[in-house]
Amino acid sequence: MESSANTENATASKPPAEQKWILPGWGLYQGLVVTAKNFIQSYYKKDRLTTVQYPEERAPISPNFRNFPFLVHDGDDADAGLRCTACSICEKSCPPQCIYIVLDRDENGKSKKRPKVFEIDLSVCMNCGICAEVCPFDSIYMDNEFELSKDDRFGDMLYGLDRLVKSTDYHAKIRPEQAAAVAASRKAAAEKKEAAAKAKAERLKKKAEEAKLKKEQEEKGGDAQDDADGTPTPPSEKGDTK
Amino acid sequence: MNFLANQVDLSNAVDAPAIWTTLEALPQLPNRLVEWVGFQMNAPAWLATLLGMLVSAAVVVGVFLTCFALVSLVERKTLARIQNRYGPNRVGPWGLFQPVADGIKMLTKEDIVPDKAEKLLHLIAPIMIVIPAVLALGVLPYGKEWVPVNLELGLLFFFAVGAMTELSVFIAGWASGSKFPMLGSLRAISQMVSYELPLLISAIGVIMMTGSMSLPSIVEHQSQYNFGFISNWNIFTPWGLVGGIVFFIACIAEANRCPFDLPEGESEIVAGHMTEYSGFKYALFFMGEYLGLFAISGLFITLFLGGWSAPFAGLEFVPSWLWFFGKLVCVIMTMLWIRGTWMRVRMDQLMRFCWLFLIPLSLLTIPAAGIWRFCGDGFLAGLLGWGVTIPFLIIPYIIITVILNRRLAPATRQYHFAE
Amino acid sequence: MSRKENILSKPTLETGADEDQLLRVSLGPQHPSTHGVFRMNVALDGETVVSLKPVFGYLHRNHEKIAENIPYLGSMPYTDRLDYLCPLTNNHAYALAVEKLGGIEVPERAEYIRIITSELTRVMNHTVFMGFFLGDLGAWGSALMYAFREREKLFDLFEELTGARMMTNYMRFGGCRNDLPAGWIKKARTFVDGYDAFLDEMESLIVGNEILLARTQNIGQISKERMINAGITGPMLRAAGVPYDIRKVDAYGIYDRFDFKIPYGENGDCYDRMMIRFLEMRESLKILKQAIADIPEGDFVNPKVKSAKFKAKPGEAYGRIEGPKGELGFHLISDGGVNPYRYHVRPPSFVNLTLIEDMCLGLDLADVVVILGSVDIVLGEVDR
Amino acid sequence: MSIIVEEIVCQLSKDLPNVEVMYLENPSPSEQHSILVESDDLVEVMTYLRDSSGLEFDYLSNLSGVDWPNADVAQKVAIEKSEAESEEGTESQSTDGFLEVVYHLYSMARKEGPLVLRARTQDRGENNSIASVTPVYRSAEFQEREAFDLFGIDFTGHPDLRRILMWDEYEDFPMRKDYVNPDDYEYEPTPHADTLKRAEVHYPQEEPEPVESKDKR
Amino acid sequence: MIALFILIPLIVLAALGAIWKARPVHAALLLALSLSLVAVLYLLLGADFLGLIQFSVYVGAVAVLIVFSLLITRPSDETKEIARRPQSILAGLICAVPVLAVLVYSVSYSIGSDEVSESSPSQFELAELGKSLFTTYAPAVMAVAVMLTAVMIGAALFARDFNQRES
Repeated sequence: MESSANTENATASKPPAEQKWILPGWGLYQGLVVTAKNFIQSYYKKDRLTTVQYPEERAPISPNFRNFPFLVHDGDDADAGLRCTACSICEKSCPPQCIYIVLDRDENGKSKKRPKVFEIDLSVCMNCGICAEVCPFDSIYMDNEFELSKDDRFGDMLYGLDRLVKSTDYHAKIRPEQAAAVAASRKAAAEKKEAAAKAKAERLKKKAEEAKLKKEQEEKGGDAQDDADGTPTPPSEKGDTK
Repeated sequence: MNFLANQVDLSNAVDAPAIWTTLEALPQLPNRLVEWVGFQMNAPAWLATLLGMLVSAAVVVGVFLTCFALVSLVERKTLARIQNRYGPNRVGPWGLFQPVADGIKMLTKEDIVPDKAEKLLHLIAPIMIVIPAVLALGVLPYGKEWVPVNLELGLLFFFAVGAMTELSVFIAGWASGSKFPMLGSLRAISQMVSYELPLLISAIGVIMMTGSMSLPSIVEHQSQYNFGFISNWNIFTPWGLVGGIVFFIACIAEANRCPFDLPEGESEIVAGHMTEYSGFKYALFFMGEYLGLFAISGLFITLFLGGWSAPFAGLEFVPSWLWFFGKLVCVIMTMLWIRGTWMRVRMDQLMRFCWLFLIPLSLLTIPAAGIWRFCGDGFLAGLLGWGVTIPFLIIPYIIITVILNRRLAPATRQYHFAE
Repeated sequence: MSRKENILSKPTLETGADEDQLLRVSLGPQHPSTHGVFRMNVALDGETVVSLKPVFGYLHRNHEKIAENIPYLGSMPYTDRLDYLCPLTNNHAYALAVEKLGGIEVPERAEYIRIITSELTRVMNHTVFMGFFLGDLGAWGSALMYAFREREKLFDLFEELTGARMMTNYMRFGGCRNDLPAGWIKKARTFVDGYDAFLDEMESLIVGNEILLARTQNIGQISKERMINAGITGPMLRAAGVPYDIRKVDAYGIYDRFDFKIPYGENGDCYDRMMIRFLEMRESLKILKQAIADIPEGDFVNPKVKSAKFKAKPGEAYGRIEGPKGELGFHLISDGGVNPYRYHVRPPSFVNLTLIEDMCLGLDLADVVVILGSVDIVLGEVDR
Repeated sequence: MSIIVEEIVCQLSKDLPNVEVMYLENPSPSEQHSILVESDDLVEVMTYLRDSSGLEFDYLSNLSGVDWPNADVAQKVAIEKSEAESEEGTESQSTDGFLEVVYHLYSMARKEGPLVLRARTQDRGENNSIASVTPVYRSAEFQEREAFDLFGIDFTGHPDLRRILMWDEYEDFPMRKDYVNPDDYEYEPTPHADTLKRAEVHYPQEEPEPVESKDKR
Repeated sequence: MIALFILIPLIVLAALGAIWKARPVHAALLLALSLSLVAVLYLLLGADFLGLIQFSVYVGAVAVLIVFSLLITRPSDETKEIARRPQSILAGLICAVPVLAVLVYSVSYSIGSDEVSESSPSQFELAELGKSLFTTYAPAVMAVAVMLTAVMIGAALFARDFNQRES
């Protein structure tokens, strides 16, 4: 049954050896020695007394600690700088389905790409962090604030936009590297977009000049008959890079 | 009425000048006050003795109720320190008001009586558990001048009163009417009845050596100092050592302390005979248990650890009652230490341990004490005494543990390792 | 008290007592020592157990139905709640099963992180088992508090790594959610180096104790063949003498790279089960030392796999690991959609309870509590 | 882990002539192919697998129930995946559904990998019975009771077939695909509107006062 | 002396209650009560040793064992009819009357002489009691010892075959 089972006695741990006679009360005595050691050392050794008197002393929270999610907004105005575009990917992928989003539409029904209502029911949320993972717009991150006890179980635990949105520098305060990484990636994306926009603008300007140049030649040659070959080149836009 | 009459006459104690003797006679202060007031108002004789009795009773009950409060706190704090945590420290400095808080909680909790219970017996049981403990406390000699009741047959009184606890545990368990208390009281009675035997037999040795049953004389006998400074406690004699260990184990069993706390084994039958009690009756059970613990460990100290006598001749100046309470603290701390470490014994192991191990061993201490007595006293005789009694006790011990209980001995196990 | 016993059927116990003499007691669901909401209807003749019917389902929340209505990643946080004493091994088992289903391979560093976290969880689970086991025996408190003191150190490590002390939700399909934070490996090494001293202390407190020997030896003894037939795995099986450890049998992940041994006993009673867990902790420490020593650099997750939008081709897979309590298996059937078609958990505690009645017949009420403690069940996993 | 399922299938059909055994391909990369066994000679196959010297599958690790409702209802994918349909056809043919039990057998003696067996009931209605393997493997006892409790598969020959997770008076089988969640569950005001409406329908008379704090939106 | 006149009716009442009470456990408890009151009576009369022995032996051992056996066998309440049947009352009387006669004779014999009342027992000496036990009353102690061992052996035999029959 057992392959190469070496039956050497378990040297790793020290169970009582074969027939070595042991004083009947020896195990009980060793137990007493252990508890006595713990009792005496708990007065002067740090790792033998591990209680932290919570409200007065506070144990340090590790930077990676995640609690309930919060929304991030750039700049200082919470309403304008809100990054969330109500795409509700997080609402679909949240396992206990505790996020509730209503898209904000202006009067003629066009979506204003921001949430009118964004609610998280903290009594249902199990702070698993999946919403922060799947959010494509870096708008939802996990907070590490845990003193949130309330008395009303239903109303108070339903966090609306007013209590969820926090500024980027709050995000930088609680998670420095993550905030820095996100800021860096957003800046890089912004620059890339600008560069693309500038490139597109130049291309447009260049095309506009060519068109102007061609028009002048036509007026100069307008009387000269060159329009036979001037099939109007449609301003073909090679794949503009969005 | 004579057994109440022979109060210790304390006339000579008052005129000793030094501070130590006044401190020594501190426990007698209330009696002195009452006598002085009685003398001033020249009250009749019978009123004076009645008042004297009441005052000494009040002193004993007062001291031991504060002890009960303190020990319930000390128990939680020492167990906490053994387990690397603080223990109650929120109510008052170092948690000193915690017993007060517990008391108030117990008083305000609603007192539920199950409808299947016998109402009257359900009420009587907790009271009947506290009475023997307080009676037993009245008999112990706490200091040179402090003996609440000096009975000629103090030890017999102690055991007679102790017998009432089994009856009250039965009433508590049976009157509650439901299943777990029934099981709990069954266990409690069989444990107490069988551990009463080693308790009594190992006390016989002490009675034989001192020649009388009165507790103050037992302590008197132990408080001489032979070869200059070693005190003559019974624990230092071979039969006293073995008898003392057996007595201590039986004390733990009588007081239902770990490792014999089967009656209220939490992990099995919730709280044994105390399951159907709440509110102040539950607190009474606790008071009865703790006072019983003080009484039985007080008796252990009186019989084997030399009551209020100082361990060495030089330390005579310390007031005698301080020695008694110091030893009481040591005994209770050992019990707490054991409670923090060991597991609970199963019911049949408890019975086998008592009947097949403790009782034969305690029966042996009686002839051993006899042999010790006839080896005479003096240094050489002491050595001879030790030389003879020790093998007389050890050989049967080996016979009992190794040969008789061979099949019960725990096997040492082999463990193999596979790739 | 004759016990008719053959390999397959349940033994029955005939005692002289007739029906109404028996004392019917139900231990649980609120009972100080049933490790959660687990109930046993026990019929007692005096103190000996005549019949014992386990009843569970008090914590049943139909985890498998939820899993079939959310995407694959959605049920990863729910696997933390299966056996809440060892969340990281549950995540590892689920990730392994999905990787088998989707044919995803895991980079080197992620495998090492998985080995380290799994073995740390095994050490945590066995330490807490010691605390609870002594609590059932009556020494309530001291061993438990020492176990919790060590568990706090492990909780701090997990909080730093995964963001939560218990509800880690750390594994992803193809690796882990985030890399090891700076300095984490050093902290793990100091923890592992200091752990042998703690184990020696716990052993001198527990192993030689005569009362413990008297109360656990030859209690709840079951033969090797009956355990295999009843599907019992983990320390209980190895205590009976079968050196079957899925880390060696399936050699999943990179366990074949580490040299460690499988301790197994001879008698299969409560004492052996406890001792096997002690020896397993020492073996796990050996693995941890080797894994921490040579963990490579590299990416911590398979970059090509997007866990959130994972979709598996139609098919079926059964992945299993050696959890601290036994074989923890996930049986997944996918029909190509985003949600799994069928998601079934094979929990070790649920199957290990099959022989609970056979072990307890003819013994005392106090032994029933000790045997249940030695089986080491967690109700989150039994009831799912 | 290298057991070849085809070999075992032909060995089975050779040694147990009257047994009807079919090999099922498993397209997923895990290559855990399975053997479909008729329900009434399931016990015979299992005892053979357990006792024959060459195979020694002495450990039934996992037993999971699966619900395959009527094919025309749930037909999104053209070919029903791991089940050889009576006729290969891309367009969905309405085959009536069945309840299936998947067994994972391991050999502890030879440390061999999972051998997957499947057994199916006639249909999901009355005759949904499969022979119970508890007489062969004791580990199936609780898992079969769970399959009965959650899927309604009736295991004939099980020592005491009762519900194991749900309470005994519960009638329905929650894990079936066509199971409708009863809305008498305890009212828990989650933010989603539809649960709100269903709760109001369920509690028409009682004025759910915590609700209107959200109605003002 | 007043205390005596309160105690004696109490003892008689408790004893009658023990006989007449239907429920066995109540009867046992009342028996224990009456025995402890007798012990208090001895103490009041100054016979310390006897009082304490009476208390510890009867209340501590006999009553507890009666109650213990009641707890184990858990008898139902049908014992009431047996007690009421005429022939059981007749049997009871047949035993009680001669004992009553002996008691009355011994009490009347000592009422006349008064040396019992004023001779308060001398200072009690435990040592003399011990010596007298093994010198003057040695045969009585031997007889009691033999009887006790016989009882123990009987109990052991009875318990042993009870176990055999059950297993």
